[in-house]
Amino acid sequence: MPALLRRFLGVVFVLLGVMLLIFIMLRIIPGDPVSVLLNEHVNPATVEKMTESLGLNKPLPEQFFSYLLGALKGDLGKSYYMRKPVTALIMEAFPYTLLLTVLSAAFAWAFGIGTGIISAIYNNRLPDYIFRGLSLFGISVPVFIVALSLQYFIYFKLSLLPLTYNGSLQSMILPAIALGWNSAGSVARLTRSSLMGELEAPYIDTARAKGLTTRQAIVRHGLRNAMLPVITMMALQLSSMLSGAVITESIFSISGMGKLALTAVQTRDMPLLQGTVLFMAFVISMGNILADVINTILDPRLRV
Amino acid sequence: MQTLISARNIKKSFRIGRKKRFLAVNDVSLDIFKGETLALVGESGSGKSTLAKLLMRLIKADEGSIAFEGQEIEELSEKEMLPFRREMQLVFQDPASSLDPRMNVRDIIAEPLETWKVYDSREKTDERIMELLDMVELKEDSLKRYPRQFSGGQRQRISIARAIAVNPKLLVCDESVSALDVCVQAQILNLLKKLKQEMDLTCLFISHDLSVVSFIADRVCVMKDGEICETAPGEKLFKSPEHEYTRYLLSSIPGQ
Amino acid sequence: MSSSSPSNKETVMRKVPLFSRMPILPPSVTVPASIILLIILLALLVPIVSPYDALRQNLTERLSAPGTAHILGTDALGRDCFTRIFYGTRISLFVALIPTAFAVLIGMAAGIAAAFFGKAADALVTWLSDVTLAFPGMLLAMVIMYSFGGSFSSIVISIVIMEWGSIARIVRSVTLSILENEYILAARSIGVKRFNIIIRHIIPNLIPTLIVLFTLNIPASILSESSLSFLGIGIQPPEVSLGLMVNESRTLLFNKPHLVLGPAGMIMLLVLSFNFLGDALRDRFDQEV
Amino acid sequence: MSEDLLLELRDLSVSIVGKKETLPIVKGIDLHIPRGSIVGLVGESGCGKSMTAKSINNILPPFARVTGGSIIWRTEASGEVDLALLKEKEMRKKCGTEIAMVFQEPMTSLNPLMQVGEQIKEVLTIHGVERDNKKAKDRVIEMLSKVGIAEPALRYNAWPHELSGGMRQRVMIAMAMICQPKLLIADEPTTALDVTIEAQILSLIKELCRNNSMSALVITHNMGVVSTLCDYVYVMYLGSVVESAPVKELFNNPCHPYTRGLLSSIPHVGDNPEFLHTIPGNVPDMKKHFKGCDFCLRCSDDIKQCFFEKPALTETGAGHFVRCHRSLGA
Repeated sequence: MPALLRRFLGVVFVLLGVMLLIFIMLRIIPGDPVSVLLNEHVNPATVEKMTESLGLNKPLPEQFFSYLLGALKGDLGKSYYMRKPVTALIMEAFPYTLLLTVLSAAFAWAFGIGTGIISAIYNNRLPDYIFRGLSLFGISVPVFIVALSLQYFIYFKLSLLPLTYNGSLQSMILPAIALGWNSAGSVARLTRSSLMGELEAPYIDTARAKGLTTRQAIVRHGLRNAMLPVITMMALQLSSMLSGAVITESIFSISGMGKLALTAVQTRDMPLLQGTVLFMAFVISMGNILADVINTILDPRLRV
Repeated sequence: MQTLISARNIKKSFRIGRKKRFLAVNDVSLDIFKGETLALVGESGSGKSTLAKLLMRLIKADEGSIAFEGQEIEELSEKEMLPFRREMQLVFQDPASSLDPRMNVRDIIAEPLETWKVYDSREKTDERIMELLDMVELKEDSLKRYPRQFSGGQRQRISIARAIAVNPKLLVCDESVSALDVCVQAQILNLLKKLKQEMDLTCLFISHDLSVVSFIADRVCVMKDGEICETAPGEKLFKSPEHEYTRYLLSSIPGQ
Repeated sequence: MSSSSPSNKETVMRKVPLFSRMPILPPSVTVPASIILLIILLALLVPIVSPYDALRQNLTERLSAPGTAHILGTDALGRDCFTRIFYGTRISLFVALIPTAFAVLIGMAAGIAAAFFGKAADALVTWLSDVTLAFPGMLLAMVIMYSFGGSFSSIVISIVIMEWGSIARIVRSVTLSILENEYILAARSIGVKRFNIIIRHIIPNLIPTLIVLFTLNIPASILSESSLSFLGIGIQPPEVSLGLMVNESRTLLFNKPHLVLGPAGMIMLLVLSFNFLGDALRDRFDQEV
Repeated sequence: MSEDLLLELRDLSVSIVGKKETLPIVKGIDLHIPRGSIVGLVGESGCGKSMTAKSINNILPPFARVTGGSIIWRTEASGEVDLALLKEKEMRKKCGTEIAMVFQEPMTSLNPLMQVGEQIKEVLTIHGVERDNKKAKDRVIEMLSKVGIAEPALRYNAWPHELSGGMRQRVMIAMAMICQPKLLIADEPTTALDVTIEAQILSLIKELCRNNSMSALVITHNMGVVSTLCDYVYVMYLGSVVESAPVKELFNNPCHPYTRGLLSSIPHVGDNPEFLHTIPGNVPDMKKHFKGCDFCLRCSDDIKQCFFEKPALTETGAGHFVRCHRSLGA
């Protein structure tokens, strides 16, 4: 599979680029990181000692390579604020985000593909207009508005589900729907347009001339071809989902990666922020490779 | 007979996949004489289209030399190649994609004239465009209209008008009538023949259709898998073909 | 541009017929377009016309219900909601339109360079866009907020960095399909210089895609800005933005829902109409080809 | 006479049904396909020949519909049936088993994500002709060899993009023939192929028709294909039949000015006239409605009557019909 090997190398380069970008951006801040941390009225001597101990006085390239080597060994440095290794903090928080993302992805993709197929089959009839309106509405509502309205109606008015996450799976349903709402909309829209495109493909005429009804032709032939672009899009959606996770976690108080990153910004904790962002970028890149693998399996034309 | 273009030992291969290289043109030598219509005929994948693009230096050959009116053009840089571009013009196969959909007919035909600043004033350029429209039998009112408002045959006429706008020495037709219906094809073939005589052009005609070639070509080169297997004047080739592949091609024409 | 003679430059510039014959537009385009224009008009006029100042606090009239005095009532600090919504819309639109324009311009340049100028440019642009796309948008914005603080410019920069990547990728693939057309080979065989091919053939054929991209990326920017402001790391008080208004009245969600409904409704209306407009324009242009 | 007719189109019309207006594409066609004979339907692009073919097994695009006339299908099994009235379910039962079709673009007519053999086997399983998987596979492999594909067992598992254009067209023919249909509709079967492959595919179709006493309707714009393959031919122009005759008769004695113009504007290897005869002007737009004969504007020997009165299809010889006022000696 040389094609996949090349793709993997490409991802390694991208991750290097990501690391470089964060590293530079976090170090060109106007003030000196340490003095900001220990706030202004501390005497310069302690600031000097602190910078020394954190190795921030070494030239930038040297800092970068020591950080790179550390990252490869899984050590993302120590959080200034929480005095604990960043990797440990991430390992604590990641399972929650993973659960949230998996649940919201399941909801989004099942709902999205389902409505997409139905609105493609009943093209330009009632179900099509309803679902097209719904999916357009889906991609037009920000995650935090969906979350707040779910809380207002489901919790406050109907009190069916808990307000925030309390460890139980049941309390993860609302956050999952809130986070999955946007991607459900975009998956539905792409599934519909991709399937409509496939319906005009000549091999559908061949299937009907063979004796398949239009519906059979769609399911047995059109669907698989239409799913190829949808799978690629699902992988690309991983990054927007993790963005949404930051908001969903802060509204439903789920102590996941998003909340961790948010506290890192609020407490000006550079290594923690750097670690969480790098880890999330790594997860997204793995998602992209997974999509490529699935596409290569599904589409024989990609097998070199 | 003066030679317009002489090509010697042209080789060209394309890379497909990781290691495999596809030899499109394999050691071809060819002369095109002034004033004649030479046809390159062969099936898809025989390299006839690639050879034409090589002769026009739109793609560079791996090996071999090409001389235009005695001057070597194979090694020239893009800049040095420009004056020769003016002498060689191309008419394409697909009427739908050979005209820019965002430009009206006037701008399409004017592009070569304005690129080479043939006329210094817009009025003279418009005059020439009217003349060209007349030569390709198109009505004056088509100037302001866009390509999608024309039929396949009319679009080929616009393509031809653009190609002959700067009085080239060589007109290359790459399957220019293959996408057209029989009646329209006949009109365009007649037009090409008429223009060639009026403007004393040399024409390189690429096609897979032997009957079209037998009508329009003085000399015919039959190509197979990147090599020329037979070159002969039209009547001789169709009456008594020597190469076995040419005979096989002729016998396959339906309805002979 | 090389020092080409005036006549050539003049002909090149005039030769690009952008909207020379834009036919009458179907309702699916005019309806959302007029909603957007109406909102923009109100956003400009209401803060001037309205008797109340969007920022001045007036604690005596804290949390008064919607009524004749205050059409949509007042918020926790006694500020008139109706005025604030349109004042906030102005900021939100400003913060959405500017970065989208930059993102489309950068994306276009990068996309054309990647498709037109050979393997090296292609690899560089693809790498750069992959790097920016590997970040979840929100986290990238956080890194920028961390460095530059929550000012206008930092939001604009983070939205541009978030969006240019996908635009560049789309422009690259559309440009590649344009380059496959024979009229590009025709231009080359006529002897048109590379730069002129971009100006005369590639950009005019890219315009429909660019318009659709611009229209569809504005709602994405509005969503990003409002999410950032909602998290408190976007527009900082005392400034006003729709996302910030939702955040400020979030604690009163259950007893004063209308405080949240106002800004949230405006965000949705804006995003919905831009998405609707984008879809309609795309169908319109597909029809035309 | 009509007993031994397998298929009879009676005044068939197909039009594109838009929201506001309907555009007639096929304007009342009468066409007869006797058992075991190969009938040609020839005309330039846009004359409605493909729509006529696709209305028979109802694979018209969604915006087009049969708006008049009937498609009479006669078989021993189901007697006389009007296919135009059949519901989707009954129609599909007949497709693949009684009526089969081969398309123009072998590149895109096969599902790229499914192996070639599987796509052929699907015809057997869908119609329940062969339930057992193993036997079905053997029948497919046998059919692949019958259409001239080397190493059929190996090719069974090939993906469409691995095969050449000619090979793929053979697969399409195998798919069509697997259930021994009564009628094979071939829509421009060799237009996208090279001339040497075209010759092989044409002889394959002819041989299959003769061996299985199967009828065929061949849609083409190439008169050479008509003369090689067909017994009887219909010439179409702007949605209606202008002339129909046995192939020999049509080539030797074309009566309609359009047919004559069509035949004489085809270049032939060997004789090279100074200029080709051409029909002036080009095909008018479908939307244009002619009071008189559709061809009157481009006809060289037209008379006053041609502009005001639509000529009817009249018989001028054994099975030779012409739609032209001049042919009646007017």
